[in-house]
Amino acid sequence: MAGFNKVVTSYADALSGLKDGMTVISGGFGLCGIPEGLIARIKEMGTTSLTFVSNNCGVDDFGLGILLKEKQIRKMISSYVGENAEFERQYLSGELEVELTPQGTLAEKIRAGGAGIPAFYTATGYGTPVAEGKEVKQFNKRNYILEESITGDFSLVRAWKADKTGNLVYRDTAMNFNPMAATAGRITVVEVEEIVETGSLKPTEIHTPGIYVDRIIRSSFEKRIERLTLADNN
Amino acid sequence: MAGFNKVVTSYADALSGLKDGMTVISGGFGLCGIPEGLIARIKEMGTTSLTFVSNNCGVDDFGLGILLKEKQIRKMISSYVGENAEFERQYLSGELEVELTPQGTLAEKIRAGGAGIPAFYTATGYGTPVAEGKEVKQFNKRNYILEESITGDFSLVRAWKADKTGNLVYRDTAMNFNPMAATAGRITVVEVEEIVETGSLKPTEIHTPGIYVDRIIRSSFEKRIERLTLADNN
Amino acid sequence: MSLSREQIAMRVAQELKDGYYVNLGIGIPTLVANYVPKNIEVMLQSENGLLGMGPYPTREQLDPDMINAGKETVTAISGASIFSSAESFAMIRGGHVDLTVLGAFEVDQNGNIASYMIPGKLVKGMGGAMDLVAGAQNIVVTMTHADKHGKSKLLANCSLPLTGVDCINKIVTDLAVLDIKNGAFHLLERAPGVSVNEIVSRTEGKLVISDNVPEMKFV
Amino acid sequence: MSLSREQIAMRVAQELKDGYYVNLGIGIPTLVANYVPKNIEVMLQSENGLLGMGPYPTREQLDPDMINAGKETVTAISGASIFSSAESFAMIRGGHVDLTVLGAFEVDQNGNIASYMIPGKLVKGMGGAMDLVAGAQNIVVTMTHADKHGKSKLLANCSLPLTGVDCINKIVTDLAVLDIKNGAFHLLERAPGVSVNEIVSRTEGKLVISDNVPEMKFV
Repeated sequence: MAGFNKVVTSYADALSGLKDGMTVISGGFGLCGIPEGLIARIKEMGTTSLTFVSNNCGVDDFGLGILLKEKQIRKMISSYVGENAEFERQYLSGELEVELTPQGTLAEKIRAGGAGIPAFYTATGYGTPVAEGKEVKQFNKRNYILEESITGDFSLVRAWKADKTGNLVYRDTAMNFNPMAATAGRITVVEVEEIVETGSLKPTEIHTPGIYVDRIIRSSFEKRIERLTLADNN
Repeated sequence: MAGFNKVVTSYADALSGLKDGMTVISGGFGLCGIPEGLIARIKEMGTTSLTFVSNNCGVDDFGLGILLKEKQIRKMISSYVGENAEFERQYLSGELEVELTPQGTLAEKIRAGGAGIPAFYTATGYGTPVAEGKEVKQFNKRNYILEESITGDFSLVRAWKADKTGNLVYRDTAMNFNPMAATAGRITVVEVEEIVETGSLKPTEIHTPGIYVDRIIRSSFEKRIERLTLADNN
Repeated sequence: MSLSREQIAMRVAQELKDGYYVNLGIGIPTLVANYVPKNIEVMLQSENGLLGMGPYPTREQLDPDMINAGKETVTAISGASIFSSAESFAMIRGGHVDLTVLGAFEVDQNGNIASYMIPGKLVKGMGGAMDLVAGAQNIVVTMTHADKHGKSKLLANCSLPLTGVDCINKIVTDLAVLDIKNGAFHLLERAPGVSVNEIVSRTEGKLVISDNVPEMKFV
Repeated sequence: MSLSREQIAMRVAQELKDGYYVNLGIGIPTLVANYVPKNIEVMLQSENGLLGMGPYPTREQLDPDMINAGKETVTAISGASIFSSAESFAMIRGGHVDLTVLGAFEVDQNGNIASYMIPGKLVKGMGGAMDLVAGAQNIVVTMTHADKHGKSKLLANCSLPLTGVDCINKIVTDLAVLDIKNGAFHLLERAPGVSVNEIVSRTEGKLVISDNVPEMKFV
């Protein structure tokens, strides 16, 4: 009886079933709250032609940047993809496909994917290049565009604490896209700093209920800082 | 300088501006998590022709039922409206208009209203009386109907704890529709059991950020139980 | 002999699998919780915002802020989470609940279900039923095979307003277990002592019967 | 004389009101936080999921899990809340943020804004800018009135791909404060020592000028 124990002890088990050409949703904002170990493992696995749905694409030698470098990513769906020279090279040469999506629309598309909502209307992007080819409809005399939801074959999530049943708590702004990513993967894999006893997380303080989570792996994190800014007197 | 202190000390202040004919969204599921004192105050005020958006409509002598009795409600938008004899009488006589909405669609319509999403597609209700007059669209060969969002002139919310800036924490399943209601009112009024020092709620444990909240009033609650069920040996 | 409500619940409980997240409707479905096989674990979702619903409370545990979707006072098990109605139906609509068990007035051979409204009677509302039948991966409907006048509830076409279309593929009645596929009911098991002929006579919709229809087994 | 970046920020800060929730973009908008009038309180929203953003951390407070939308390490003030990106943009899209301050390449007399993409240069993405201009109740654009070649950025029609349409109604530049309404820029204030004629010469779009255009005041 496995019951609800979702803890795995190897990255091989955590990413079992990930194959070339799949769509992977990843939490994280810049380098904050990214599933560092899962990304590193995909590099080792050499899986290619991946579509990544992630707000950003890391830097040259950290985060999703390391998969770009190995040409494992075919397409990025992101809101902001600066800070990465290799990205620029592959994009300009046509090796990498990029679908730029407004940040709030991206967050809502992933939430909708997890919540069984295939599409929604938003005013964001109306009249801009983002609206090209999309349905327009008026509500209360304002124009909105129809945006379709996103789901993934896998979702990669970074959380702070998990219990064995997959209930998750995030730490500060490392939360960002992780809660939505957790809901929208056919297989959701979570990398956590700490695995706690089931029952020790208060039911109303859980950010992501375990029903969304398939596999949990404990790890430690480098937590590289992208822009170190300190108070003046420091 | 009022700053972010949203605490009011009288129900008159809490509901100032509520007028005949307005739309009011109320949290609560059955009699659990309802804004008892705000409802009682509306009875006192005698405001009429109100449209109430609430999952249920209380019982004959508690919850929204007391406003029905006084014929202050013109229309209910709800998912389930049993347990109320006066409701039945007014509905059958045509005095009360009722718009039955599936519970999940109702929750999502209110969330969408607060989140600036005017409409979304859902499979819920396709092919049923709920779909009448609504647009149908296929995504991945499945049929979905277009549902429009709901906003209110006022939202009435019941929470457990609030700080003065309006950050809210709900208690157990008294949460229910309250977090969505909080986001979708032009004026959001929250009735709470306890007002705590600003800074004492952990930022990641806040259920409703204060940006959604306009007024807070401290109260005590009867918390009537609708169906008392106990373990066999009790 | 036709099954009791408890026996229907016992048979439905055999559909549970280890690790399943399950939503149980009001009535017979609620009883299923009493018959979860000892060697598996399931977690119960209640659509008012509770995952990991436990038994009814003792007097000491009783708390008006802890209820289930039937508005009954309940408890939460270790590992439970509590969330908003929007989150609850995101789970349901998004297909994250593994199994939903609910009652019905009628089901038809195309998998349509009518369960919330009898014209002429007061309409009380669909609650979460429409979301549940549209969202669950797997649905088991429990009901009596026929009404008290002997009229079948397994129809060629539902006569009442629908709760959902083309969404039901398994039914457990007091007489039989049936699948729905390709526009027909398929008889899988019969209640102990109930003949195939009796099931045929109580089924109005198209019924496919294999050569050997076993009796249900209860452990 | 044209305003410095700090002076632009100081002038924008006069638009703040007590109790405002404010989103400040990268660049000059970030500086606005340094000039909040002493007698009011505002709360800063950072779209990565932080309401109640505080100053940069000391070495002791430094935490890689606490950043703002510019990916800078920050702190949270008392009363802060932290939430997901979906919740953050529900606030923004839903019109709950009282004021957004952001930069732009171009703004035109119809309130259109271009701020994220110069064709021929690498497209880095719009981040949250499209959501912010579509969702905020109130937007102030900060920019230099003209580029370094003297070409106006206040145009009849934006030439670059748009970030949003018909959404900007206030601009603070190094030369002037302007409203946009009825298809024209309306000159409200000029920078100390800057003549109306200079502003006219640097404004390509339709410009409405009243008889008396006061100089900006700084306290």
